[in-house]
Amino acid sequence: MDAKAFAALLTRWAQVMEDNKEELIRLDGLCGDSDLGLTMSAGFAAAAAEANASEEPDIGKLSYLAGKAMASAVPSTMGTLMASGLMNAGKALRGRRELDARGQADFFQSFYDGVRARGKAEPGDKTFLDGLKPALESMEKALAQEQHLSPTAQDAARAAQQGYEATRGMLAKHGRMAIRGEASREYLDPGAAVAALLVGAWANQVTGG
Amino acid sequence: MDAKAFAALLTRWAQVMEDNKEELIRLDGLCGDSDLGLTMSAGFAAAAAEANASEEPDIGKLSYLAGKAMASAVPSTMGTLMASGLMNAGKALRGRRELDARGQADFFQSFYDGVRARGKAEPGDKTFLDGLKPALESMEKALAQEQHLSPTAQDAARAAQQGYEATRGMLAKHGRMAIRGEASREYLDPGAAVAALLVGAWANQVTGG
Amino acid sequence: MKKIINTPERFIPEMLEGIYAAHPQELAHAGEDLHCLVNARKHAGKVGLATGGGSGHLPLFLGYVGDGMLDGCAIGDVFQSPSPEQMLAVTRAIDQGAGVLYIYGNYNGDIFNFDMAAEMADFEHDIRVESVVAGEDVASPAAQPGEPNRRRGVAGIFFVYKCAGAAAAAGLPLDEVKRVAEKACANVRTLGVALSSCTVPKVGRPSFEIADDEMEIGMGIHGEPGIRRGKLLSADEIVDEMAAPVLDDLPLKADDEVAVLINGLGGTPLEELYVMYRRLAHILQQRGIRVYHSYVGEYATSMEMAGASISLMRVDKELKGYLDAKADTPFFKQFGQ
Amino acid sequence: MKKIINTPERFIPEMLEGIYAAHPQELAHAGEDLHCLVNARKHAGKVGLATGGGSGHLPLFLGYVGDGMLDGCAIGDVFQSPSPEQMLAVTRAIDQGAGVLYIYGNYNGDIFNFDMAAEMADFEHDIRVESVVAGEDVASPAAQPGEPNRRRGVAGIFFVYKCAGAAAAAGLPLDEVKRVAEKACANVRTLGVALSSCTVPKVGRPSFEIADDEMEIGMGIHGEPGIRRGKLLSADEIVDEMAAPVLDDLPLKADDEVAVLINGLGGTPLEELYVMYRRLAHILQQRGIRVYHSYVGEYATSMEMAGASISLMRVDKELKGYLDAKADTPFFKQFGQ
Ligand SMILES: Nc1ncnc2c1ncn2[C@@H]1O[C@H](COP(=O)(O)OP(=O)(O)O)[C@@H](O)[C@H]1O
Ligand SMILES: Nc1ncnc2c1ncn2[C@@H]1O[C@H](COP(=O)(O)OP(=O)(O)O)[C@@H](O)[C@H]1O
Ligand SMILES: [Mg+2]
Ligand SMILES: [Mg+2]
Ligand SMILES: [Mg+2]
Ligand SMILES: [Mg+2]
Repeated sequence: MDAKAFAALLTRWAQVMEDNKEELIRLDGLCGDSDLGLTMSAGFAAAAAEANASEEPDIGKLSYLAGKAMASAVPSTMGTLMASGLMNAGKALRGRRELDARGQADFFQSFYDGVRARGKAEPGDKTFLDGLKPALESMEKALAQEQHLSPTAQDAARAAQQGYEATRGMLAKHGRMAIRGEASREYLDPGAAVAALLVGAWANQVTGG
Repeated sequence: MDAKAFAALLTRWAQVMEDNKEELIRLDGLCGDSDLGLTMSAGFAAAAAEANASEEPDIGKLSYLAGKAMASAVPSTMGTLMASGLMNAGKALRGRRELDARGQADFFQSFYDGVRARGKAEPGDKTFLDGLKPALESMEKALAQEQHLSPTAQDAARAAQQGYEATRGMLAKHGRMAIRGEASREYLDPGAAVAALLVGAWANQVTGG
Repeated sequence: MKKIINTPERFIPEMLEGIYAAHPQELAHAGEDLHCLVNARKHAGKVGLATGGGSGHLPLFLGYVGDGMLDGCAIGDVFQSPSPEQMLAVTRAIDQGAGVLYIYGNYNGDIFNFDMAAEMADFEHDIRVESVVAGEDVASPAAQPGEPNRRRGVAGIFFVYKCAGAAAAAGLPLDEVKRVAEKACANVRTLGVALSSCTVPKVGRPSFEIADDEMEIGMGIHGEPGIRRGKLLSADEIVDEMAAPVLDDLPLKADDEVAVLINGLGGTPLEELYVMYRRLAHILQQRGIRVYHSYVGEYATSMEMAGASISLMRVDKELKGYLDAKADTPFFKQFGQ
Repeated sequence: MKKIINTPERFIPEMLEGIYAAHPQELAHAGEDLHCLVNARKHAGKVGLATGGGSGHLPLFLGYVGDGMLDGCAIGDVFQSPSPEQMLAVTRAIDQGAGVLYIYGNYNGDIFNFDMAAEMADFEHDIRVESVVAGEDVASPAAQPGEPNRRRGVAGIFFVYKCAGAAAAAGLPLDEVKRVAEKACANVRTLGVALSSCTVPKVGRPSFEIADDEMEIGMGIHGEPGIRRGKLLSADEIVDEMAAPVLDDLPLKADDEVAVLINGLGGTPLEELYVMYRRLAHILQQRGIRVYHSYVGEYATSMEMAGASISLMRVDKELKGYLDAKADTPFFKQFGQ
C-alpha cells in the first residue's frame, strides 16, 4: 500500500460510512444522540478529501494530516477519537511510503493506541476498542503464521464484526451509553460498529472487492 | 314573573349555555378564540348562583347583582356585554317585584340597550344585537296586538333564531371576527347565537317547556 | 394536551403563586386577589402605569411590572380579560396622586372592562385615569379615517411600555406620559407568523389546526386567523414576506432609525429567532434604515405556539432616550445608558 | 420538521451571523471563525473564562459571555462539540496573561477536544489553562470513589458560570477562580423531565419517540434516556418526583440555603415553569431549606423540546456574594447588589 492506495482506503472509508449512515444514526439513537452516522460520514469524507488533495508520498504524514482535517470537521467523541487514531498512526508510520502486511497491521495497532490514549478506555468497556482489538489479534496471528494479506484481511474483518457483536452484553463505561448503567448491556456499541466497518472496508480493498 | 321566577330564568340560561357549550366553542373557534362556550356557561352560572342565593324580592336589584357577579366571573367581550345588559336592565326595572308581559319585554329591551351602550355596536354589525333585536320587535308587535305571553314568547324565540341565522352574510365590524373583513360574511355570529339561546330558554320557561 | 399543570382551573392561580414566591422583593398583590399585581417598590409622586389582559403570554403582560416600566397589572385567565374590579384594585394601589395611565392591547373585552374600571376609578375614587390602546398588528385592517384603531395589539406593546415607563420614571406628568405612549404606539408595527397552535388548558385541544408543512402569516396571538396560509417557507422567505408589510405600513424610508423586536411565540427556539434577525438586518441595511436597538427573545408568547413576530418602532431622539433608560423587572432587565 | 431555518447546514452559521448583528457592541469573534465568540469588552489582567459545547441550547453556552460572566465560547454545530482549533482560538483571544479557565459540561467529545486544546495552548502558546468539568445531573450515575465524575452537565452549569464569572471579575487569580468554580460544581444538582423530543435539523426527525400522554424523568438535554418513563403526571407530582433525588443527593438539610433554577427546555411555556416553582418552594419550605435567590426561565434548552429541569445549588456566604454580583451579557442580565 502506497500513499495513493492509502488515500483510496480513506475514500472507501468515507463511502462505507455514507452507505451505513442511517444504520449508525439508528444505533447511536438507541442510547445516544443519533449523530454517529453524520459525524462518521462527514469526518471520513474530510479525511479522504485532505489525503486525496495532497501529493504527500509519506503515508505517516498523510495519515496525520487526514486526522487533523477530521478533528476540525467533526469534533464529536468518535470524530476526535478517529482523528486521534489517524494522527497517532501518522506519528508511528512517519517516513513510510509503502506498507506491507506488517505495515498495515502496524497502522491499525497505532490507530488503536491513539484512540486508547485519548479516550482512556480499556478493552471490555464497550467501545470502539472492542471492535478493533479482535481484528488486531487476528492480524497478529495471521502474520505469525506468515499468511497472505487477503485471507488475513478477511479474517480480521470477521473478527472485528464478531468483536462488535460481542459488545452486546458488555457494560458501557464511557460516553452517553454509560448513563444507562446495567441496561446498557442489551445494546450493541455503535463505535464498535464503526471499527467493524473500517476493517471490513479495508479487507474489501485488499481483496479487490 | 317574580324574583324567584327571574332567578329560575337565570338558572335556565346557565343550563342552556352549559348544554350548548361545545357548539359555542366551535362557532367562536371559526374566527375567534374558542372561549364563548366557557364564558357563557360560567358567566350565567355565576349570575344564577348570585340570584338564587339572594332573598332580594326586587327584580331590578337582583338583575343588577347578577350582572355584577357575571362581570367578575367572566370578563370576556360577551361576558362583559351580558353583564352590562343585566346591570342596565336592573337599573331600568328597579323597584319591580313582578313582571307581566310588558315588563318582560322591557327587561329584554333594557338588556339590549345596556349591551349597545357598552359595545357601541349598531344593529347590522353582526353581533349579539342582531340576534336580540328581531325578538324585541316581535315582542312589541305581539304586545301591540295584546297577545298572550306564550305564543308571544315562542314567536320571539323564532325571531331571535332567524336573526341569528341572518348574521350569515353580514360584515363583522367588531371583535375578533372583524379582523376577517369581507371573509367574515360567510360565518354565523356566535354572539347572536347566544341571543337566540337566551330568548329560546325564556320562551321555554314561559310555555312551561 | 401535554402541559405541566395540575388542573386547568388552578393553572393561573398556581402560576401566580409561583411568581409571587419567586420574586418576593419585587412583586406584590393589591389586597387578597393574586390577579392584581403591583410593583412592590413604590415611587412617590410618579404617574401610575397599569396594564392588563389575558394570561398565556408571559412575560406579557405582568412581566413588565417593575422599576422603569409599569406599576401594576390586572391578570385574567388564559386569553381572558381580567375584570373591572381587578383593574380598579390595581388602579387604586398604584395611584400616587399623579393619576394613572392604562396601556393595554386592542381587544374588545379588555376595552370594555378597562372602560368600566376607568369610570369607577374616576367616579368612586376620584382618580384621574387616561387610556392608550395599543394595536399594531398589520395583519389586521387599518382604521378608516375617523374610526378608532381596529388593529390587534401584539408584541409591539413592549415598546410602548418601555418608552412610557421611562417617561413616567423620569417624572413626567400624566398628559406627557400619555403623549409618549401614543407616540410610541403610532410608530410601532408588528407582523407575526405561526407554525403550530397552542392549547387553552380549559379547552383541552389546539385552538386551530395547521398541517405539518404549513405556516400562517399574520396569525394573532390567540390564534386569530392571519392573512396567508401556505407551505412552510425558508427563514429568509418568511422574513421577506413579514418585513415588507411592516416596512410599508409605517412607512419606513432610508435614514429612518428603528428599534427591532424579534419575538418568539413560545415554541420556537431562540436559535431560529436569530436566523430571522440576520435576514431582517440585511433587509434594513439594504433599505438604508438604521437599527438603534434590537431585542430578540420571548417578549409576548402564546404559550407553546411555534412562531415569531417582527416589530419595528421608528425612533427619534426622544424615543431613543426612553429606550435607553434602565428597566428592572423580574422578567426584563436593561442596564441604563 | 417545522423550523424557521434556511438549510440544516446553514442553521448555526446563520444563527451566529444574527447574534453578531444583533449585539455588535457586546460580542465579537476571534479571527474569521464565527464559532469563536468572545466578549467585545476586554478587562485587562483578568483571568479568562472560556466555555464551549454544541449548539441548540441557547442561551447556553454562548449566552453567558459578557461582563461578570464568561469571556469566550467555542461553538459547535447542533449537539456537536466545537473543535480543538476553535477552542484554542478563543483561548488565545481571551488570555490577558492571567491564564484561562475552561468550564464545560461533562461530555466525552467536549472533554477530548478541550484536553487537546489545553495541551496546544500550553505547549504552543505558553498559556496556562485549567479545566473544570461540570456534571450535576442526578439522573446519571454518581462516580465511584476515585473515579472521575460520570454525571452529565446540564442547566446547573449556569450557577458555575455565575460564581466563577463573578470571582474572575473581582480579580481573583486562576487557582482561586478554579476553586470557586469547583465549589459551585460540588454544590449543584439538577434533574430534568422531558415531554417531547427535539429534532436535530440535519437528522430531520425527532431524536426520540414519546407518546402523547408520556413523560420521561431524567432525560438528558440531547435526548439521552432518563430514569423513568411513565404517564404524564400533574405538575405537583412531577416536581415531587424530581425534587426528591436532587435534595437527597446533595444532600440538603434543614437550615441550608440554596439558589434555585427552574429551567425550561424550550417548548414549555414560562407559565408552567412558575407552576413548578410554586410546588418546589413548598417542598423547600417544608424541609426548612431557605431560598436565597431563584431563577425561572430558559437557561439551557434543547431547541423545541418540551420539559424542564430543576437545579439547586447549596450556597454559603462566599457563593452568595458571587451570585449577587452584577452580570451583563446580551442574554442574561442581573443588577448587582
Ligand atoms: N472513552 C472512549 N474511548 C473509546 N471509545 C469511546 C469512548 N467513549 C465513547 N466511545 C465510543 O464512542 C461511541 C459514541 O460516539 P459518538 O456518537 O461520537 O459520541 P457522542 O455523540 O456521544 O459524542 C461509543 O459507541 C463508543 O464506542
Ligand atoms: N361591540 C360589540 N357589541 C356587541 N356585541 C359584540 C361586540 N363585539 C363583539 N360582540 C359579540 O361578541 C361575540 C364574541 O364574544 P367573545 O367570544 O366573548 O369575544 P372574545 O373572546 O373575542 O373576547 C361576537 O360574536 C359578537 O356577537
Ligand atoms: Mg453520538
Ligand atoms: Mg371568544
Ligand atoms: Mg418557550
Ligand atoms: Mg422557547
